[in-house]
Amino acid sequence: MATIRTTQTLAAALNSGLRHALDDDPTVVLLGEDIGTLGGVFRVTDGLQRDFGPDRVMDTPLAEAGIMGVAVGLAYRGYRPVVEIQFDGFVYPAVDQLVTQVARIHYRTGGAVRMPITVRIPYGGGIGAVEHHSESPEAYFAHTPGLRVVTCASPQDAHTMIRQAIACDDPVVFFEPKRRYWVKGEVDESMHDVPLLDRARVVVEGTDVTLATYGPLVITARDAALAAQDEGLSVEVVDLRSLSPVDLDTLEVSVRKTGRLVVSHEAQGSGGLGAEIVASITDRCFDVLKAAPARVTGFDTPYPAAKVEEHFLPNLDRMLDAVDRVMGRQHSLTGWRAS
Amino acid sequence: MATIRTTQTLAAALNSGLRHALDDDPTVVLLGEDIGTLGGVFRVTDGLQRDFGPDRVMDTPLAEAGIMGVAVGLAYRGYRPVVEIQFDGFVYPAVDQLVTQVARIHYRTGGAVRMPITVRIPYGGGIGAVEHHSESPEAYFAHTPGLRVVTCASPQDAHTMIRQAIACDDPVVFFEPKRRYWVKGEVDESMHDVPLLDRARVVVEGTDVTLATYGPLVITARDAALAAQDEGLSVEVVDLRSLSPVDLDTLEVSVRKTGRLVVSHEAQGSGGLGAEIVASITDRCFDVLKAAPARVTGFDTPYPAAKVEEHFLPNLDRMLDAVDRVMGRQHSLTGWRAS
Amino acid sequence: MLRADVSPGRALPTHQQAEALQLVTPDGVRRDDPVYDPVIADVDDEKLLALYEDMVVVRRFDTEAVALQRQGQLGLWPPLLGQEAAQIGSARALRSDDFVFSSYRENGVAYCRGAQPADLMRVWRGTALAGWDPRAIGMATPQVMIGSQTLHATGYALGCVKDGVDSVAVAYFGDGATSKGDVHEAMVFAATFAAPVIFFCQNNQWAISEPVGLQAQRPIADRAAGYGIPGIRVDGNDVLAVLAAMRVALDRARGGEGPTFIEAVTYRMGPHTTSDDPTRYVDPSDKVEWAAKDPIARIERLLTARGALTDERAAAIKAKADTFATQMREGCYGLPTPEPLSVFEDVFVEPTPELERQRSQYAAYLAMFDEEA
Amino acid sequence: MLRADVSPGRALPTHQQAEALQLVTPDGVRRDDPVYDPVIADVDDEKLLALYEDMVVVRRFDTEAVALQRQGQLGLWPPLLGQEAAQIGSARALRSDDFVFSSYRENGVAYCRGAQPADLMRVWRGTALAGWDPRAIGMATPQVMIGSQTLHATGYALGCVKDGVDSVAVAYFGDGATSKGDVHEAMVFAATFAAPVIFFCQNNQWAISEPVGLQAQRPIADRAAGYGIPGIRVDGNDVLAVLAAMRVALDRARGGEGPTFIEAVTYRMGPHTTSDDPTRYVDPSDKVEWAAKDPIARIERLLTARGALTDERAAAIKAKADTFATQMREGCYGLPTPEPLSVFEDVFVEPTPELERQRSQYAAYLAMFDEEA
Ligand SMILES: Cc1ncc(C[n+]2csc(CCOP(=O)(O)OP(=O)(O)O)c2C)c(N)n1
Ligand SMILES: Cc1ncc(C[n+]2csc(CCOP(=O)(O)OP(=O)(O)O)c2C)c(N)n1
Ligand SMILES: [Mg+2]
Ligand SMILES: [Mg+2]
Repeated sequence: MATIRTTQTLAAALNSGLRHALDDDPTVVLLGEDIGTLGGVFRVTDGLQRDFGPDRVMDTPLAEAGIMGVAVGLAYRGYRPVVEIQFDGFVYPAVDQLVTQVARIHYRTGGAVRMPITVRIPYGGGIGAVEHHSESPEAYFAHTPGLRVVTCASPQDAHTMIRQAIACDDPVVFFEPKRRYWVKGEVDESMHDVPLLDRARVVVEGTDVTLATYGPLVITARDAALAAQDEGLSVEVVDLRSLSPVDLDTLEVSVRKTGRLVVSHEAQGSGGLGAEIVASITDRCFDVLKAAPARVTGFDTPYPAAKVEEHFLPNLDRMLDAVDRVMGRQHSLTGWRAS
Repeated sequence: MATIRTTQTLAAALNSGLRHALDDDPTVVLLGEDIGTLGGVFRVTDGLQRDFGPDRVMDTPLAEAGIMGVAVGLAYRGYRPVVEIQFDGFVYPAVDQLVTQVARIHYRTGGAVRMPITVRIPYGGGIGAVEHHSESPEAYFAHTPGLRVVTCASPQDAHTMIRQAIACDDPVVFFEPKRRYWVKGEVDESMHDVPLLDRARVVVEGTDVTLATYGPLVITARDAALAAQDEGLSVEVVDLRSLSPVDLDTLEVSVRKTGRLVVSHEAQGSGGLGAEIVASITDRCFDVLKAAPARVTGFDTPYPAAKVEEHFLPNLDRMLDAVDRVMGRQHSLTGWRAS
Repeated sequence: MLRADVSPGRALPTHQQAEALQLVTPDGVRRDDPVYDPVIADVDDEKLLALYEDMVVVRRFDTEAVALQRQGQLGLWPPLLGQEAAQIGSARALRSDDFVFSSYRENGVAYCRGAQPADLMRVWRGTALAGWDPRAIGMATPQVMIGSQTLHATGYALGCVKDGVDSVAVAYFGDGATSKGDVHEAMVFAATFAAPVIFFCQNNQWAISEPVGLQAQRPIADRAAGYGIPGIRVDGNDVLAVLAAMRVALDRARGGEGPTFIEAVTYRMGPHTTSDDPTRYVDPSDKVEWAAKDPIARIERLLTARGALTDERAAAIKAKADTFATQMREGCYGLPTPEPLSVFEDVFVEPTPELERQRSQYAAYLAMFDEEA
Repeated sequence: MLRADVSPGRALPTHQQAEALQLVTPDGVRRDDPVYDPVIADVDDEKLLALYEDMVVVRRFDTEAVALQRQGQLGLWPPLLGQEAAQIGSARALRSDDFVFSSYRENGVAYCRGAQPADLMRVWRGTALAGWDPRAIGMATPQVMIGSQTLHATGYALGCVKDGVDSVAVAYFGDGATSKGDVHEAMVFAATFAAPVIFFCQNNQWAISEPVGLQAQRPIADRAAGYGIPGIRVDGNDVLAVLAAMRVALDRARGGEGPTFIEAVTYRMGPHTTSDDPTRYVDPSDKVEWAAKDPIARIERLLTARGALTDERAAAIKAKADTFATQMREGCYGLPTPEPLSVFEDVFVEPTPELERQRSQYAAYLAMFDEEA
């Protein structure tokens, strides 16, 4: 297949990825609330029910545990269900089926029954929404053995990774950075030379500090790296892509080069993915670490009201502040230490 | 009240604690499956329905989301519900109500409505049980802002802490180390001079390594400290008691003294509480750390079958091995590094 | 081929068109009902006018809120257009010591409970997660997680029994919510403990783009019987019928007879929220059909026929509605953006040391910008 | 005072004693039933003997398993004593291409599906999390999370429709499970999509110590109608009636008519599991009452009266049961303890690097002990 690039939004790249998946494999079936006629509240499934029919793109009753449990049964029967959870905050009713069933049936049955289920979750904040529409629950799933957890930051990755996730024989929780749905980029649909689903990627090379992040904050981190350059700092940005397992090898290579690590995510800090990454990298790179790794995350509060969400979410300045901190710079904005 | 000490099992100490709570405050009401006539599958609520009646010690329908949601309504009405989840693995159906409601209603209402709900969860493995009866889901709740998470390791703490948890105006997830239910100890029911619910406690003093753990593994850690003594190592054991918030101040004091940290828990390592503790302490104590903190945890697998659970669970030897590791000892059992 | 027919235009499958209690026809004719008439014998013209006024006010401010959203003053608004009778008829049956646990669309209910104009704006403008102090008006913060509040209402109702009072809890939810496990568990608990709770389902035929036929193959009220809970199906566009059904349910609850399930059959005349595009899924002829059953128009006809609704009175009502809408708009403009550091407040009753640290660090961080500037 | 009367001895509240389909009385008398008789017209004495044999075998090995647990050979066992007819009557109606999603107590069903003697021991001895390969015998790993499997069955049934086959999925669950949200959501999905799934509820009157009156105020089968699902209440101690009901349900499902709900009214004659102490909550007179309705005794009476159950035949059946029990015991003893490193297997289809690392580190750790020894 010739390498043809088209410009697509991240949402459109997911849509075209889902379309390929439905085309390529008759066992792929999409389930969710409002994904059919409406095409999803974000239009990610737009046109798919029209083209593949209501048997393959199914609007379901309003019941997330039900959707997830029905997906388990479909997988038992040999299907490859792709479940949409309408917003991050609505995954909780499905947590039981996800954690006690989807994640474990392969283990439970000694490998006899696979659960190739993909759970699509638009996630993250910054869109001025009401409660339960701006959350980042990835740490719950990254702590759950048996689930793969991934997210994407660009249209190309969105397209590639959703297809890889659906083709994967393990269950994959696929977080979609909803505030980046309208970001545009070139997308090559050939699936040639694509990185593996569980690999991180260095998106900006640098030598002073490693800034690891994922999903909606990758763009922010790139901007931060640019800004840091103006201050004479060389920041290496790593897009983790896979949140479980984390590609620690790629991260270790980077930190061995820079000696410094900043991890950033929107989710609340305590017990978040940043903790795992800091702990793992400290273990692997203790000998080369020049400073304690820093975390730039949502605060340990519930997601706040829209008018103050900017004060909850990590942003470019907070990232730069942390970079300054691990650099031991006096002029770091606050010079704060966690203690 | 005179300080009278009696010998009680940990389960009995919880029972007497619940009895005091019911006595002290008419708004305390217990809800759960089989907690009434049967007295709970572990007999922790034995005799309470008989003595306080079925209005205050309520057997409920078999529905964990229901129990949790009904508790929310009772709290709205001014009650102080104490919910029993029969086993760790059965908390998942209640996760939605716990995470999106119990944890957030105080924040959501700007402090107007309190949720003084205590969620009792017998947890942990080592009892040769079938699936879903041996889990340690504490990290999910420790990552959830608005919930306090605690556990106890001794009959005295069981008694004191359950009463403090019930008296606390915040929601508290109270993990009971089920394999230690039958451990006996002295219990003073006077509530004089008791440590705050959110404070850790040094249970063995030492100077070489800080070994932080909680719940069922505190006894194991004490034994490990004793064994280490024979090898000439002085291990300080910290019983965290509070898992959210973690008493980092107490831990920092210890690590500033020892310069080395091992954290141990039964829950799976990746994204577990150990990650948060390692990350936070690395941040606070980077200047004094002599080695990368080590974690001794359950592996990143679902909880395995009973006959092999000993190969999943941390034990004394694995703790000692980690102690040797952070001591840089050549004769550490494996000398392994995570990398 | 799976058998669920969920194509657009099947908004109200035939099997959903079972009989429903109706006391006022769409044409504004009062129908006699030997069972329910005694329940509303006290509702004279003046009282009916009051209900009518409520509906007019509510429709007026709902329209205003949509406009505010279109003007960028609100992030979102879930219109209740078409559901005025269901909300007013049910909410006006309550006592102040009853307690409401609602979903997001029940702004008409909130109005009846005493929410102030600005209170109705707060959540949708994004300045707070709650519009009012729940205990002050006897109504919880509207629930966004579909169905969750039905359990809260049930628990609250159990508390009323424990307290020995005859207050009642009401759970409002939609047709879509009936599919949720929580709603089922609430009905199980309520039935088992004979909780004084009313499950008030506004079947507005849609859950966003999904027709009710995707959630239920039988009239929703039919679910109740299997639990041993009486179910009443009522014309949700008939404010009098809703009031009557609600009074019957409240009497049962206060008398210790336990829960009642009410399905108010109505129609969501607007989009799901201001973010929604119903042209993608709603058959316009459905809307025409339902417009003919408008809840306000039929009472207007009835009151006019009876000579109770004079031009003067109509003008006074319109003025009251306009005033409320204006107050709401002004209240909206006047809502202060919260202080940045408010983010850290009220996570716990007392902040934890870690939260204090995060707060003070963030305060220092913000202060740096001030210094820089 | 809350109204739920859940005192011990109220195991079967009056309202639960609604009529149930019965074809063989406790005394062993065959009752005519114009509707259901045609469905089981083929069940001659020989076929009834086979069902009888199944029940005897199942009771025999169930008793053996309890003994094995008492002897410390099993960690736990959930006895099915008293529920033989419900399990055999339903499972023997199935085809091999149907698929069962059960709870933990359905060892009689597993036997019918073809689980081998040792297979029944694995989970309870703790050597594995599953007893068999689900696809090999058309039965999923028994579910410990109450109610979860009802959704799996529904999803599987949807898959059958998609595949254009007339296989049916059966969900087995208990009376306690009916309170769970998952069971409700399963019924909603099944009704909406007309899924060929059978909801087979063994109402054995108890959920551990909780009488069914805590879960349901009406016969459980009554729940079905509200979803538009036919519900059948059957004497769960009557193997013939259960078979008949199941066949009707299977025919509906295969014919594209969608789900059926069956409540098999039975009684848990033993403890919840071997860990349980039912003397704390069971009224002994209840057990006496139910012992008189024993599922095996009544068929024995019927067959003996008909002269079909000769001493010879009875002896052969007993021998078969003993053989199975012996094989089970031996199978139990013979189950190998898994390799320590098996803990790391099958988390994913291919292990992650992190799991490989953990595995090899733990292997090295274990090797150190070998070296030390
Ligand atoms: C648990 C959950 N899942 C999904 C959503 C997204 N959502 C918001 S409203 C809605 C439809 C609700 O329909 P219905 O219950 O009929 O109420 P209505 O909007 O018609 O008033 C959905 C799916 C949600 N808020 N909560
Ligand atoms: C979600 C969940 N909650 C609680 C339990 C603990 N538990 C195991 S069996 C049981 C009772 C089940 O009763 P029922 O559904 O009637 O089935 P039976 O045991 O009578 O066959 C309970 C509460 C569980 N296994 N799963
Ligand atoms: Mg609706
Ligand atoms: Mg039962």
